[in-house]
Amino acid sequence: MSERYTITETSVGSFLQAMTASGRRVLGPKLVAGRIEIADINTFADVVQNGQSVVSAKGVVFPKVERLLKYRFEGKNIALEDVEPQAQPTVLFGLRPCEARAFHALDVVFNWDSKDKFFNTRMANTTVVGLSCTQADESCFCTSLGSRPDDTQGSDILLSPLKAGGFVAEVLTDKGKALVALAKDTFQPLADDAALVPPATVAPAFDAKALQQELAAMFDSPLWAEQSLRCLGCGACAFVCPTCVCFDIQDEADTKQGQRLRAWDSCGMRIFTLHASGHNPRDKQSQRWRQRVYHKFAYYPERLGTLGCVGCGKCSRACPVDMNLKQHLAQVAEAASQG
Amino acid sequence: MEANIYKPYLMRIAAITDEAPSVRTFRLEFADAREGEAFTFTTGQFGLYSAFGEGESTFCIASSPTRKGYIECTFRETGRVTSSLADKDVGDIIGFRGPYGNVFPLEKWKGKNLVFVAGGIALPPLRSVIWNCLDLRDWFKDITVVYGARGVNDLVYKNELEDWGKRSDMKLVVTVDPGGEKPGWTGKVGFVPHIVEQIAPPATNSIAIVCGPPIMIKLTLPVLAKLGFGKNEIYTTLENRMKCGLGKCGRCNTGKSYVCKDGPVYTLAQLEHLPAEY
Amino acid sequence: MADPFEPKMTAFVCNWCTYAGADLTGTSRIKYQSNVRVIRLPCTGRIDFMLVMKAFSRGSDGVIISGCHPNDCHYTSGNYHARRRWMVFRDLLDFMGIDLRRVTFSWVSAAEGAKWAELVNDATNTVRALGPYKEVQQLAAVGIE
Amino acid sequence: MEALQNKAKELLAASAVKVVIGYGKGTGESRRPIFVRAAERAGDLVVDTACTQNLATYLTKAEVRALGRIAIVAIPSTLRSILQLAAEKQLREENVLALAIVDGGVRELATFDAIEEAVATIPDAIGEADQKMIDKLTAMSVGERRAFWADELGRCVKCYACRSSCPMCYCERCTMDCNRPQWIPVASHAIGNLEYHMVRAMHLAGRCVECGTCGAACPVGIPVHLLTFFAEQTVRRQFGQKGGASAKLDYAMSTFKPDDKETFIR
Repeated sequence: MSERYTITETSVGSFLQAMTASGRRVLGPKLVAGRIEIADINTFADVVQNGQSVVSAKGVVFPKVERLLKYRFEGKNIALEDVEPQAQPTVLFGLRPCEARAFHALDVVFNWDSKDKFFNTRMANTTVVGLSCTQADESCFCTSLGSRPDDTQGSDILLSPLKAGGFVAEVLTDKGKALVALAKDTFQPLADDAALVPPATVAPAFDAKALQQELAAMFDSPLWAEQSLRCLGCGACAFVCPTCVCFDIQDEADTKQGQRLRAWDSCGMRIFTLHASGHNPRDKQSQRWRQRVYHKFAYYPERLGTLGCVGCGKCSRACPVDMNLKQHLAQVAEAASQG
Repeated sequence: MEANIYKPYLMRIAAITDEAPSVRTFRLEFADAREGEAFTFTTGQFGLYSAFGEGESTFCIASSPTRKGYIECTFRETGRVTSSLADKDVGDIIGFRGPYGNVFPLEKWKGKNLVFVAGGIALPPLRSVIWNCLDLRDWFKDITVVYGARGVNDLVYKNELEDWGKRSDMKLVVTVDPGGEKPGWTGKVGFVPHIVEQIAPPATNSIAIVCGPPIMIKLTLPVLAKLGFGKNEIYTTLENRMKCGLGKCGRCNTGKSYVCKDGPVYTLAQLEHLPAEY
Repeated sequence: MADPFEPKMTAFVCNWCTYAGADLTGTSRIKYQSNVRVIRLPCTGRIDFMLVMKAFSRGSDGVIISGCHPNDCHYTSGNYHARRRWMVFRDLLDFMGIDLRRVTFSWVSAAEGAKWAELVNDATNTVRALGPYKEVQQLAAVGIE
Repeated sequence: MEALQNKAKELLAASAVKVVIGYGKGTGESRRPIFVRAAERAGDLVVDTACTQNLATYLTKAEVRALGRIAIVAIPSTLRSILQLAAEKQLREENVLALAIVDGGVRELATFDAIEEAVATIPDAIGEADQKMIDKLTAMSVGERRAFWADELGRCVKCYACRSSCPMCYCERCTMDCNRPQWIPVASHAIGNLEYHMVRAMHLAGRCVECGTCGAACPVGIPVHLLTFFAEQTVRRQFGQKGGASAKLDYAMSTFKPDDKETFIR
């Protein structure tokens, strides 16, 4: 059972200070040169309370480039050196609830079978303080996926703004409790008449459960080619996405030593599946676009029991040619309903 | 300390065999003998082989699990990693992660006739299972191997083909494409599907294992169907680009099936439920 | 006390003129600074512009690029193509914040052994005064977690 | 806008073209590329000041080419792209028709000569803000410039939106995707990003049509277009040649003049 408190905006400042003082790095949505980035939060004023960051916060647990292995060339021999991820205790503060939920979608991939210590170590060191959205935009579609702008899933603490100022703080996990314990007196008991600012209205555009069923019969639909005609095959959508987990592994070395790196990759790019022979199982952009949709909305739920999408809409906003995922999925659902 | 699932075994190249132009076989021994003792795999499985400094590449384990103490792999020099591997000498160290993937269900095949059909560089995955079956010879009834390549030079495992040809407990048919024969060639001349049709292995109580270039597979399957092989009796292996081999990196899937976890061994019946993303 | 800084200089030179010129420097017993590592390529036209960055990111403090004088290219026009390329790339390097004092271009013929010695000495002295090129060398470790 | 819609309708109805590539309504107030393939959909076409993306990128895409003869709604940079693509033998005159947006009206340009004439009358200055930024950068010390780009490129995730949206980045296999050798690191760490953007600028020098679409495409707001603009200006200043000015001009960086003048070779 979660614990609920109220916290004033001023107290949030003290709470942030307590986190920093405990050696934690505090990151959150912050306005930097006109863009919302996941950046260092020093004061409460730094936190942008609505609107999506361009790039998601996934880099905290799944960096865009990370080292998996080091080695040295010693004559004919190789000296392998295991690598431990350097994970600084981190609080993601004021994160959108959709992004908070995204960590689960990463977790199921990194741990469904073998366990990825790089992700796990970073995740164990990360505490998520979510912040309910009171505004949304045309690209948002969390409600189509069975979620809400004030969803608690994935947050260790969820803040929801009060009409009278300040927030309700719902402490959901042990990690959340540990964070609250840093500045226990900044939290007050929840008053009975505390009125919340209503969460953002996000009209559902389709139903993800139904969509999963519908996709089963739509693999050969001409819709994929139709929708992807304007797709440029870049990786902007995947790289800003909080759940996109596909990665590349690359060696970099000189004559003395080398390292094996993991880097973000994208299924939208042609070389993603290209064989050395020149053969490519997903040679056309339409096949790659279809893969992206199926991976998130059919294969994920079927294999891993969760959607590979949280409806944040970052992909749509980042796309240079305005591939709007919500619109496209609504179109798929509509095409399915028309048989 | 949690285990690093991306950390490879270090393997010493114990022997190198030139099989065909740009195709070679490495015999690999564990640099750390204790790791070698603890290592087991089952036929059909594959691994990721590293050329340190260049990266990893995926190929099957081409030796049989019944032969202990080493693994073998056969590869064609094609890309960045395989080119680097091709430059290695005996005694050099490479990396190996595995074994990964599913297996050929030999237990299920007990008491049956086995028909192996392979083309070109696709004999290695079948070589593992052929040797495995030969080492467990009394499990199975007739064993037939049909192997074809473009030309005589392109045949791999030439010495073993000779040995197999001499064995009385199996039937080996080797063929080369028309024009690929050389003076003194005593094998067949003709495309693999035609040869399979010609020798017409009995389909009753039989399993067919087919591995080869897509066009060969495409043309062989109807022949096998005509001979009476059912969709659950025909096996093949898929090979897609992989980075992790662990069901995480997201590129080897064909439809919902991850070749690295659910494959590489599939029956025709299974493949028919998957899109042709291979 | 730490040893005084000795720059690592990388020279990309063409096979036909500058390499022969540098050879002549040696056979003429002209002494010059030993900081330079010479990498021989067939022609200045073959010197990929990115080699400059490769040299820096792998520890060079200065780079020298040298080939045949105009009109003397063994392949007729490789050096003309190279010249055009450097005319653009040099400006771009500067625009992207690479210190051009660390990059020296020159034509050294097979007969100019003395010029090679002077060139290497000048370039090395300049870079020695500038100090190690840590700003770029260290980039190789930035951005990896 | 109506003139364009009518023109598109007429061309499609007469089967003079199979597709009109233009701008349509996008998310919110934005515009997006659309592909109109039937006369009755010509009304989807939009023309206004929000139509700033260079659509010429699509002229070399196999999926788009497969549709048949193309009419493309062209802003000035699109016209230049067509000429540059033609000069690089990537485009045949008979396969493309430009619908140039001029003073709210539409001009049909069916030949490269006609496009060349039209381009010659358009002032080719880059945007004021971009020029100011380039001037500001060139006025900085080299260390300040390094710091500027280290900061900007630090955000690069190598999504290649810049490359993918660029009409001149049409290579089947980009040098970034070649790995024998892996000349430029794949990972988006500091050196990988710096080298990637350096290579791209060099490969665009003398070919860049200065549309700025790469910079606009960057999801993290890196002004990558300043790099190609700068490289293009360098070529123009030194060799008097401009990308996208003509369908017949040789690529400045694949040729030379014996009397090319530089000041730095000893």
